[in-house]
Amino acid sequence: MSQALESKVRIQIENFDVSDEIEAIKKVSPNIGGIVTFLGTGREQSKGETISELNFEHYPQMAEKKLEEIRQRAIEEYKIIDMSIIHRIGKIDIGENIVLIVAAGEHRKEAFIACEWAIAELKRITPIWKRETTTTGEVWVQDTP
Amino acid sequence: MSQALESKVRIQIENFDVSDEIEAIKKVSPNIGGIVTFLGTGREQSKGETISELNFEHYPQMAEKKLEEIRQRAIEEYKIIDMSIIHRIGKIDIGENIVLIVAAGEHRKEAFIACEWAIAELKRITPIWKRETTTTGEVWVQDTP
Amino acid sequence: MIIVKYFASLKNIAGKEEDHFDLAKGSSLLDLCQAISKTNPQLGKMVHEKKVMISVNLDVVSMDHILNDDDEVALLPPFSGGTQ
Amino acid sequence: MIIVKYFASLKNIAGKEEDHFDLAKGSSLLDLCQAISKTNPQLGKMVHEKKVMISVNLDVVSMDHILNDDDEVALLPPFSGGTQ
Repeated sequence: MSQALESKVRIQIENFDVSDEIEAIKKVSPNIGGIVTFLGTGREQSKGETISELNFEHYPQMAEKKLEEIRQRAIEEYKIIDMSIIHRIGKIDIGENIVLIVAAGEHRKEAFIACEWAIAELKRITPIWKRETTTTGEVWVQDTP
Repeated sequence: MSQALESKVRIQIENFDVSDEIEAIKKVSPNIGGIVTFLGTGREQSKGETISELNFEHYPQMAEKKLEEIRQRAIEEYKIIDMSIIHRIGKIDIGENIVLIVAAGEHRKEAFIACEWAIAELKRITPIWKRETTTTGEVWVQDTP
Repeated sequence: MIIVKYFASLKNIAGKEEDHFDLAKGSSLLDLCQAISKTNPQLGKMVHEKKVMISVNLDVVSMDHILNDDDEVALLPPFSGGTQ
Repeated sequence: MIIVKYFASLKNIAGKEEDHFDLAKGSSLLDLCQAISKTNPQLGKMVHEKKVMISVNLDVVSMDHILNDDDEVALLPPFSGGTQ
């Protein structure tokens, strides 16, 4: 497993491996019983347009800071054992991984709630932007959730 | 990737790889944008007792039939693109994978709902039983969710 | 002949994994349960108190279900798949 | 000197990634926005209409926030991380 997995919150160009991230979080406690993950992937269709590629840009430091805030709040407010959040930047092809949230709890209930909250909060407060390339050109996506 | 991955509903002794299962479901459609997975793992503590190992037994054919029913209903009722459900049987050590549900949707909302519903329904209708081994002996777990 | 299967804790109570019962044509699941009760009153009590579910040919059915030759009946204690 | 960073679509509108402004001591974020507006009215309008959020040293702050020398201000269009 790479060094990078030691950090639970990351923004990176390279792809990640879901199994590796899950195994890393399992090591935190033998009392983990339910792990919920959300994986966002590049879709081919967006508002009726066919996407050929996506590009993500972030505000370095601020984006990582916000992800760490989300992780800490998820652990404290939803009583999960740990969470990891990884978002890729740069060029993403259709079907490729974009974002991963892993929420590990003693039981499944809190892991589901924390994971769903975290992806909504990521979209709301994290300075990351998506540019879609379609047959008609490139456009920065501006809709907030 | 093994042959076994071609079936979306499986009960098996051997471990599974979450990334492989996710990659298999991604192939179903380029319009998958949100994949929610639930992974259940063996916990060390259960009702104050320390568990050393778990053993799962199932009713062959009926258990697979129920999992396929759950998969079909998840796709139809929650409008997800596809779902896979894998449950291990036999001896499971602490920290090991027990059950995996992968719900793939166009968007995250329906994938979260379908995944959480499917694990609850699995516990409710699938003939699988867990035997816990503790310092005081072995016991078949009988509580329904 | 009706095949009866026991699972999980019921295997210990029955002392076996499988049983066979010969019933008159047109017998119901209730008739079978009474026959099981005669050979093993503890199992019969659990069925009576609805502590076990019963499937016939892989589907859970009601007590008035009519059995046919070679039907596979299973006594199913409460399920505990998945995780806590 | 205040450093101003532009992200995503705002880079195109600003025509650059980064700007520098010299403001009087004790100037607020509002004062900075007025200075930005003078050099680029389109950006100024977006700020005025709250179509962009503004962070100072990585935190989103209000318009009365007092700026210090070497503060890093960023103009942030609506976020679109994650997936649809």
